[in-house]
Order: sequence, then structure tokens, then C-alpha cells
Amino acid sequence: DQLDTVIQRGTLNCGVVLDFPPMGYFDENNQPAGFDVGYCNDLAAALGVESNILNLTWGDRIPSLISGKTDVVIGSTSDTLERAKSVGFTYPYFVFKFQVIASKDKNIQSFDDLENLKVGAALGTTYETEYLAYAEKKGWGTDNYTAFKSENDAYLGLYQGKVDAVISTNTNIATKLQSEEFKDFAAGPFVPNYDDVVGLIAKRSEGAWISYLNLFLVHQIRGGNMNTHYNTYFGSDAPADLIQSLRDNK
Amino acid sequence: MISIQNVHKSFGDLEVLKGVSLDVQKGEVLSIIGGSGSGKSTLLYCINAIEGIHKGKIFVDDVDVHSKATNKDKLRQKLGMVFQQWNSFPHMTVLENAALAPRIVKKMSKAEAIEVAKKELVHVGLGDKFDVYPTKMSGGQQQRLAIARALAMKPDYMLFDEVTSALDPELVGEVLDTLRLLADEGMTMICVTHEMGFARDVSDRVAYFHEGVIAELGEAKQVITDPQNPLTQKFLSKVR
Amino acid sequence: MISIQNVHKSFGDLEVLKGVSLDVQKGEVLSIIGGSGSGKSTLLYCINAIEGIHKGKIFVDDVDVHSKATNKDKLRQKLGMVFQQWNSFPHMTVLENAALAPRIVKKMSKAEAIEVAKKELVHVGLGDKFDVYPTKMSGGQQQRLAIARALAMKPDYMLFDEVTSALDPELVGEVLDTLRLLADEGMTMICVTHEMGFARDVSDRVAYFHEGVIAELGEAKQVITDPQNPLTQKFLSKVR
Amino acid sequence: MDYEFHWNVVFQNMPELLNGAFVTLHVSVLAMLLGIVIAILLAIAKMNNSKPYCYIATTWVEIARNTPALFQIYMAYFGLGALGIHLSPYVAVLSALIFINAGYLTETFRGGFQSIPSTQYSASKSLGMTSIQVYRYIILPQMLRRIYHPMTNQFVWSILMSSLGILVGMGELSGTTQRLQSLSFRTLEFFMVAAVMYFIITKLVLFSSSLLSRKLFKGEI
Amino acid sequence: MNSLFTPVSWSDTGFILTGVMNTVTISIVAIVLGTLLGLAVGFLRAESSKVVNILLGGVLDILRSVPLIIQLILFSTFIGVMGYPLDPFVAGSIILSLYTMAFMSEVFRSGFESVHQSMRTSARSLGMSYAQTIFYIRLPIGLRAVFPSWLGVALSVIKDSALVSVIGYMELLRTSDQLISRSQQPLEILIGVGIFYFIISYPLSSYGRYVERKMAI
Ligand SMILES: Nc1ncnc2c1ncn2[C@@H]1O[C@H](COP(=O)(O)OP(=O)(O)OP(=O)(O)O)[C@@H](O)[C@H]1O
Ligand SMILES: Nc1ncnc2c1ncn2[C@@H]1O[C@H](COP(=O)(O)OP(=O)(O)OP(=O)(O)O)[C@@H](O)[C@H]1O
Ligand SMILES: [Mg+2]
Ligand SMILES: [Mg+2]
Repeated sequence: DQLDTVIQRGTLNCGVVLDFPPMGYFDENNQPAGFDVGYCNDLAAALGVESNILNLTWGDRIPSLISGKTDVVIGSTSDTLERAKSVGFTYPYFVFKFQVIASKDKNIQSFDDLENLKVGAALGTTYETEYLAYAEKKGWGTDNYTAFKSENDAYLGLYQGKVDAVISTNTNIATKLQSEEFKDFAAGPFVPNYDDVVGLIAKRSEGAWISYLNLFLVHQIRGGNMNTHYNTYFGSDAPADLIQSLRDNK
Repeated sequence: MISIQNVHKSFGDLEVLKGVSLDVQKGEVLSIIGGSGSGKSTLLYCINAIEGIHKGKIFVDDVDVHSKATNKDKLRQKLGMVFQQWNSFPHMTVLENAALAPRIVKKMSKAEAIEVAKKELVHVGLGDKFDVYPTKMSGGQQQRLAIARALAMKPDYMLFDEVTSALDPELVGEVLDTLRLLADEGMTMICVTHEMGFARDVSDRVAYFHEGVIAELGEAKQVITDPQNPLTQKFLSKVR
Repeated sequence: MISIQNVHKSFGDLEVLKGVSLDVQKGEVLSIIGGSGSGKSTLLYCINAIEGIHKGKIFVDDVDVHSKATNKDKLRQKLGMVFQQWNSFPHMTVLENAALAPRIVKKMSKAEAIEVAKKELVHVGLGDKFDVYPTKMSGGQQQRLAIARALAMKPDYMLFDEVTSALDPELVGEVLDTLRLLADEGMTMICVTHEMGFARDVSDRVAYFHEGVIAELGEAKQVITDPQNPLTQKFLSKVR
Repeated sequence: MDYEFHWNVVFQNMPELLNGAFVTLHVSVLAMLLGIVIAILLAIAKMNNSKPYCYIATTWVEIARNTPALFQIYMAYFGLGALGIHLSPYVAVLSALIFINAGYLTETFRGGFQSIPSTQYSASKSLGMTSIQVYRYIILPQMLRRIYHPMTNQFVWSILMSSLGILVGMGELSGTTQRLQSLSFRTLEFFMVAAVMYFIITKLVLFSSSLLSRKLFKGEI
Repeated sequence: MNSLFTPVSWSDTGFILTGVMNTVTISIVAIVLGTLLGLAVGFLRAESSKVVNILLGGVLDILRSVPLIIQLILFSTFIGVMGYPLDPFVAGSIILSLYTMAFMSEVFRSGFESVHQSMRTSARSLGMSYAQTIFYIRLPIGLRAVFPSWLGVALSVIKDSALVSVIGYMELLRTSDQLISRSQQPLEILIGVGIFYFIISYPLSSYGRYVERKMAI
């Protein structure tokens, strides 16, 4: 099976989306970096094989798995039941909260303050769906909404002033806010009642491989690697509630 | 009467007409022959004010063609012209081709214009082609259409510029026959032509053009069969 | 000797040759005249095996042209052919045009081919044009090039298909002179032509084609000046 | 092959796809219409040889023809964004398409105009027509026929190129497809349907264009 | 904590150059393959019967009527799902070449057909074989006649190669996209990219029009 294949091959082909800092991005040397990249390397080390990072677009994730180009995709994949019909998910390895980032002078206190603001998000993400569902429920319409092809473009749009606020993940927002460019911006409210729980994905049929990956995730937490990466890319220890919810496989 | 008086005309540095004088009386048929580039077409264009001139004068019925005061569009209604290349309007039927100018230039009603057009088309033998598109017709038929189209404007003079040169040999006859018919009806005509037989038989006078001047001008039979100027002799022997 | 025996040929439903028989002896010059679409070109193409035939036989020097066993590319080397138009290869100089077929078809060495080509180009009066591209030459020169190119293959027979029809009247003479020269040298020739003067003066016999059959065939002067068949008379009066 | 096709999710989302197709169609129509208007002005400017206008027109045409459409769209979206000019994805794609259409059509119009033999002008003049009449009745109708086909092609091109809206998150057919497929991970199914829809749209456009041309243009040229 | 935003600097030259090289490489591959395939298909279409033509035409029609971007996504996904994962360069080259072929084949077909039947007949009448006629007459004349259109298609391929970025090929535009994300300086980078395309495309397209004008005379 897949597990044997990887070990015999001697390399782990690990797909990452490098368009989603700080989980995956290019550093100033234009090399892959980020939390997910760290996980790839740890997994390869655990298997005792070389790590081969493949840069995927969001759309590449499934085909790359099915075709065997990648053995596993560590790419912040939200574990919806719809998607699970197509692909095999591990236990969660990270939980994002969806949050608003906007310029400080907009002074956003609650999600309802977005009503008359221009809001953006990355196309096809779960938080886009959540925002649109919320907007529909409140009768805001979609005129104020702008989709971006990627997370990076959404921040660029925010930075340029195309939109007043962007919905993104709490982790991404936190790292952005530490940068000089976004000093005039502030994190706003969370999207009500929603956590984005993400897992690694592998071929749906590879049960044994997925249980190996599940165990790997447990060891990442138990062995402290998780916290190390969190420190590197988020600048603090991993919050206890995050660790707890991952342990609970929530 | 068309009166051409010492006309000079250049294209840039190239002097094409170098002092041409010529009178064409009402009812007269004049043929112009001469080598390629000798300025025959240019002269016709100048008579029609499609090209300007640099020296001299041209009068059509005592109107100075190239004077600023002359309404040239008006003037051209008097002067029908047919060119070497079939100039039918390809996007209109034969009837529309012939009726267009009467309608939009002479402001006839549509019915009137069509009536005039039909009459002239029958005149040139295209009575059965009203609704055909010109591109579907032979070159000879297209030339006859061009003649009918010009005639529909009831011009006083007709200018023909090598109207048979681009035709297959078998089609030349039908067009020449049409010209002959017009000549017989007394139309005043200036015909640039390479058909020596036609020039000899149909026209009253023939002018031989050589490098922008009239090298010989005389009674038709004489110029064609017994040219005086050695240049004319040489030219005629070449085109046989 | 070219022997054409009761040849039939159709394009789809259209029967273009309806039983043509004709013998052309070595050294003879035969002109074919006739209206447009009467099948003149088609006959030449059939002689050359460029078109197939449906009935009858054609022999060139006792070789059955349309037999499966005949190597047609080989056969065509015997039969030089010049067309109305589109003869020169625009991407080669005059010399390359004439030297190409000897080199690649007859497999001569380059030097030999060029020698032959030069000789024939001089023959037709293009001795000063070796390195010119054909598109830079007049139509008459291009036709003479086509003749030289065919001659460079040392053919036993030459087929000419209206070689002057697409030319300006002033250029016709030079090409006809070249044909005359070949005739005088004893080349066997079949010439489809609209030039009645040429047909009369240069050829031995003239065949008049009408709707796919030979309506009249006879001694040249007789057919042109005193045609027997009323169809020939009518045709000749039209092309005058 | 290790893949099962799930088509039902695509059919559930058909209304959204059709809506995307509609956006595709109307952004291309608008881009075409405005492109034509600008191209006419540019073509006139180019043919008039009046220096400043001619220069502007030439620059426009050359930039439009010599840089990728994708570049134009990024430029309209983020490039102008950096200057504080904020176009919505729709407007950014629209203006990029207008820009390119105008550039290409300028040359089409100019070529079409120059392809009418000048003898048509002389012949009309010799019948006593005024210059305006010559254009109205002779030159323009013939020109329209000649540019009709290239214009249709340009329109089809616009439809296909509007698919670049996917890259600025525009909700046209490709953008919608992209969004829907990432919700269910049914990449193949969604894009196959999108491909078929594009094919049908372009065929419909070509078909109706040839119907129209048969109605408009009777004689051949 | 790693910094997310860093301005573009000279140290990025290599990265940009890789993008440039990748754009150039995939363009050349697509133009070469597209031209060769286009030649073959164009010749086939010029020479073959109506039925073959309709079949071939139908396939080419699909390539021309579906946006390139969709073709790229579909193909790279499909071939992956089939179990033959290709890297973006290979997948991109295949689709871009086929796409190019679809346009090139029309160009060459008209080139072959532009050699007048009578000229082919003249060649045959000199005793040249069918193959010799193709090789010595139709190819050289036809290719010359279509050079400007060929160049036009080739240039549009260079521009269209930007779309291969959607399947992850690091060509110039995707490279710059990355730099934009990192530096938040879109205007400067995009202008640079525009200039690059322009200096490749403009002289060639001007040359093409020059040749076209010369041939028209
Ligand atoms: N619009 C123009 N611009 C520049 N030169 C021109 C123009 N029209 C004609 N010419 C030149 O003027 C000369 C005379 O031309 P014209 O057409 O009057 O000759 P032609 O006697 O009619 O010859 P042909 O028998 O070939 O028609 C030629 O050398 C021609 O090239
Ligand atoms: N390849 C072809 N396919 C179908 N019909 C053809 C073909 N070639 C010639 N024809 C038809 O055959 C008839 C005879 O043609 P052909 O060219 O032999 O006439 P022609 O006597 O040479 O006339 P012209 O003087 O116009 O050259 C014409 O009606 C023509 O349309
Ligand atoms: Mg003239
Ligand atoms: Mg013929």
C-alpha cells in the first residue's frame, strides 16, 4: 500500500499550498516555508525518507493525490462531509477561526458592523461560504462582496483599499498584523459559530496510510513539534484550547 | 462642348500631362489611343474633376471645371464615366446599382429612379438581370451595367476608359456593340481604347497620346490606317 | 507522334470531351481554337496525363498515356507544357526556375542543369535575367521563362495553353515571336490560342473545338480565312 | 482510473453555472460594443495622420497587441489599485477586454477601409455623389462586410478571454466554476461542464452571426 | 518569527530570470511542436476529402472554442486522475502545443491552398513527382506566403503562455505574482513584466507587418 510505497521509494511527495501564509509561502529567498512545510519535513523524517515539497494550487490538491503525484497533501483542507466523498481526511491538524481584518479607523466591533462595508475573501474558501451565508441571512446582498483568487490577493486588495475588510483565518491575520505594512489594521470579530477544522488529505482508499498519518499527527503534538512550528510561524506558543481541541479530534 | 486648353498635370515629380489641348463637339465620338502610362486615363479624370490640374483650363459647356466656384458634384452628373475595371457596387443588385445615383443624387423618388434604371438596363441588354448581383455576371455584363448606371444619370457626355481591356476576348464584342449603339444615338463620347478596329470604325476623330502630349490628332480612318507621325506608326505596328 | 483516339472525359456529370480524335505528326504545329469551356485545356491536360480520361486512348510515340503501366512522370518529360498563368515559381530566380526540373527530375548535376537552363534562357531571349526573380519581370518575360523552363527538359512535344491570354496587348508580340521561333526550328507543337493571326500564319493545321468535339479541322489558312462549318464561321466573326 | 464521477453535485449547481455563463456573455458583449466605438475613433485618428492623435492611437494599439491579456487584467486590477483606482473584478476584466478589443479592431477597421479599391470612390464620384453619399452608400456597406467576419472572431475571442476573470475572482462562468468545484472538490466534473458550456456559447454566437450575415449581406464581394 | 513581507531586491534577479526563462522555454516548445503538428494537420486538411476534413475540423474546433485556461485545468486534472501525473511544464507544453496546432493548421492549410492549382500543374507537367512538387514548390511557396500569419500565431502563443501559470508552472507572470504577494508592490513589478512582453512582441509583430506589406505589393 501507500505506506510501503513511500518507504520503498525513499521520498515523500508532499503537496503544500504556498499561497497561504503562514501555513505555506515563499520566504525572502523565494524558498518554500511555513507551518505546513514544517509538517511535511517532520513526516518525511518520521518515515525516514527524503522530503519532496510540491507547490500546489488550491485546485491541484485532489488531482495530485488521485494521480499519485503526491502521497499526502498538507494544505489546510477543511474537512467538510461533501469533500470527504471525494478524498480521505485524517483527524484535524489545525483549527482556524475565521476572523475579520480591517483598518483601525473602521473600528469594527461585531460581525454586524460589516453590513455597509466592502468585504473581500479568497474565492472558494470555506470562510467565503460562511460570510455569504451570513450576509444572505441578514439580507445584505452581495454587492459589497469581492472575491479574490487567493488569500494573498485578498490581502493585497485590502492593503490597496479595494475592500474595507477581509475575512481570513485568525492565524493569517495575526501574522499579517505583526508586519510593518499592516500596522494600521486591526483584527476584528470572529465569524459567529464557526471553526474551520482542517486535516491532511490522502487517497480515500488508503486506510492504512491514513491511520499512519493520524498517529503522526498525535505525535506532532505529543513530541512538541507542533508547538515548535507554531512558535516559528505565529510568534507564540500554541494556545492550550487549540491543542485541546486537536487532542479531542473535535 | 468639352474644351481642354493647355492642361498640365503632375503626380509629385512626374509630369503626366504636358500641355494637352483638345475640343470635343456635341455629338462627336473621339477615341484616344496611346501606350501605357501616356496619360490617357489621367486626362479623363481631369475632365471629370476627380483629379485636379496644375495649369490650363477645362471647360464643359462653358463651365470652368477646375474653378473653385464650380459645384463639382453637380458637374459630374453631366459627365458619365466608365472605367477599365468593373466598378459595379458589389453589395447591390444590378437594378440597385443603376437606380442608386438617380435616387440619391438626383433625388428622384424610388419608383422614378427604378424606372429610369430599368430603362437603361434594357437599353444595354441587361433587361433580364435586374435582381442579379454583379459579381455573378461576366465582365462584359458588368461593363454594360456600368454604362447603364452612368446613362441613368442622363449625362450629356460619356467618358470611357479602356472599358474592354480587362475582358476576355469573347466578351469584348458585346461591350463594343453597346458603345456603337450609343454613338449611333448621337451621344458625345471620349473613348480611351486599345481596340483599333473600334477606333477606326466608330469614332469621328482619333487622338494618339505619347508621353503626356497629343502626338497626332485627326480623322479616325486616317490616323489608324495612315498615321503621319512616326511615333503613331510605331505604336500601331506594335499593337497590330 | 501524338495520336488521340475517340477520347471522352467528364467532370462529374459534365461531359467535357465527347469523342475527340486527332493525330499530330512529328514536326507539325497544330493550333486549337474554340469558345470558352469547349474543352481545349482539358484535352491538353489529358495528353499530359494530368487529367485521366474515361473512354478512348491517347498515344505519345506509341506509349499508351493512360495505361496503368505507364510511368507518367517519365512521360511528362517528353511533353513540355506552358499555361496561361501561374507558371513561374516565385521563390526561385529565373535561372533556378529553369534548372530545377533538369536537376531533380532528370537528376543532372547542378552544373549540367545550369548549363542547359542558361542555354534555353538565352534561346528565348532572357540571357540577361538569370538572377532576377520572376515576380520582378513582365508577364511576357515570365511566359518566355516558362517556355525556356519546359525546353530545358528537352521535350519532344510542346503544349501551349493560351499562353498570351493573360498578357497586356503590348507584351503579346514577344511571346508569339518565341513560339514562332520554336515552330521554325521544327518543334512539334499543340497551341491552344485566341490569336487568330498566329494560328493562321504559324500553324500547319487548325482545329476548331465546339462543346467537346472537333467541329472543324483543316489546313490553317483555310480554317481561319474560309471556314466551312457554320459554327466556326460564327465563332470567328465574334472574335474577329 | 481511481476516480468516480459524481455528476449530481454539478446539476444541483446548474443555476449558478448558468448565471455565470450569463455574466460571461454580457461582459463580452459590453466589451465588444465599447471596443468598437473606441476602435472607430482610433482608426480615424490613425488614418488622419494628425500627429498627437495618431501617436496616442498607435501606442494604444501596440500595447494592446503586444502584451498578454492576463497582464492587462492584472494591471487593471492590482496595477491601477496601487494608484488608488479601484475597479471591481467585473470592471477590471471589462476594461481590459475593451482595451484589447479596441486595439485589435482598430487594425481591422483600418484594413477593411483600405481594402475597398479607390476606384469605387472614383466611380461613385463620377456619378455625382457627394463624399458623404459615397461613404454612406458605397464604402461603409462594403467595409462592413469585410470586417464582419474578423469582428465575429474578435467577439468569440472576448468570450474565451473573459475566462481570465477566474484570476481576479470575477463571478463569470470560469470564476463560478472555480468556486463551486473547490467546495466539493469535483474539479473534473465542473470544468468539463464549463468547457461544454463555452463550446456551446461560441458555437451559438458563430451560428447566429452567420445567420445575421446572411440576412444583412446579400451580394458577395 | 519569519517576516512575510520583503521588498523586491536585486537578490530576486535570479528568481525573475527563472520565470523569464520558463516563459521563453514553454513558448519555444509550444511554437515548435505546434508548428510541426500544424504543418502536418494543415497539409492533411488541404489534401484530404471532405469527410476527413470535417472530422479533423471538429477536433480542432474544440481546441479553438474552449478557453485555454479551462483546457489547461481540465487536462492537467484529467491526466492526473487517469494516473499519469505530469508536471506543470509537461502538461502545459502539451496543451499549449495542441492549442497552437489548432491555429497553425489553419495557417498552413491556407498556405498550401494558396499555391495555385495551375502552378502545381506546371510543376507536374515538368515531370516532377507528387513528392517533389510538395517539397520544391508547395512547401517553399506556401510557407513564404503564410509567414506573417505564422508569426502572428507564434506571438499570441508567447502571450498565451502566461496562462500556464494556472496549473502551477512558474512562468514570468506567476513568478511576478509571487513577488507581488511578498512585496506588495504590484505596479512596479507589473510594469516590468509588461515591458518584457512588449520588447519581445513588438519588434516581431512590426516585422511581420512589414513583410506582409512587402508581399502585398
Ligand atoms: N494617383 C496617381 N499617383 C501617382 N502617379 C499616378 C497616379 N495616377 C497615374 N499615375 C502615373 O501617371 C502616369 C500616367 O498614368 P495614366 O493612368 O494616365 O496612363 P494611361 O495612359 O491611362 O496608361 P494605361 O494604358 O496603362 O491605362 C503613369 O506613369 C502612372 O503611373
Ligand atoms: N477540374 C475541373 N473540375 C470540374 N470541371 C472542370 C474542371 N476543369 C474544367 N472543368 C470544366 O470543363 C469545361 C471545359 O473546360 P476547359 O478548361 O477545358 O475549357 P477551355 O476550352 O480551355 O476554355 P477556356 O478558353 O476558358 O480556357 C468547362 O465547363 C469547365 O468548367
Ligand atoms: Mg489608363
Ligand atoms: Mg482553357
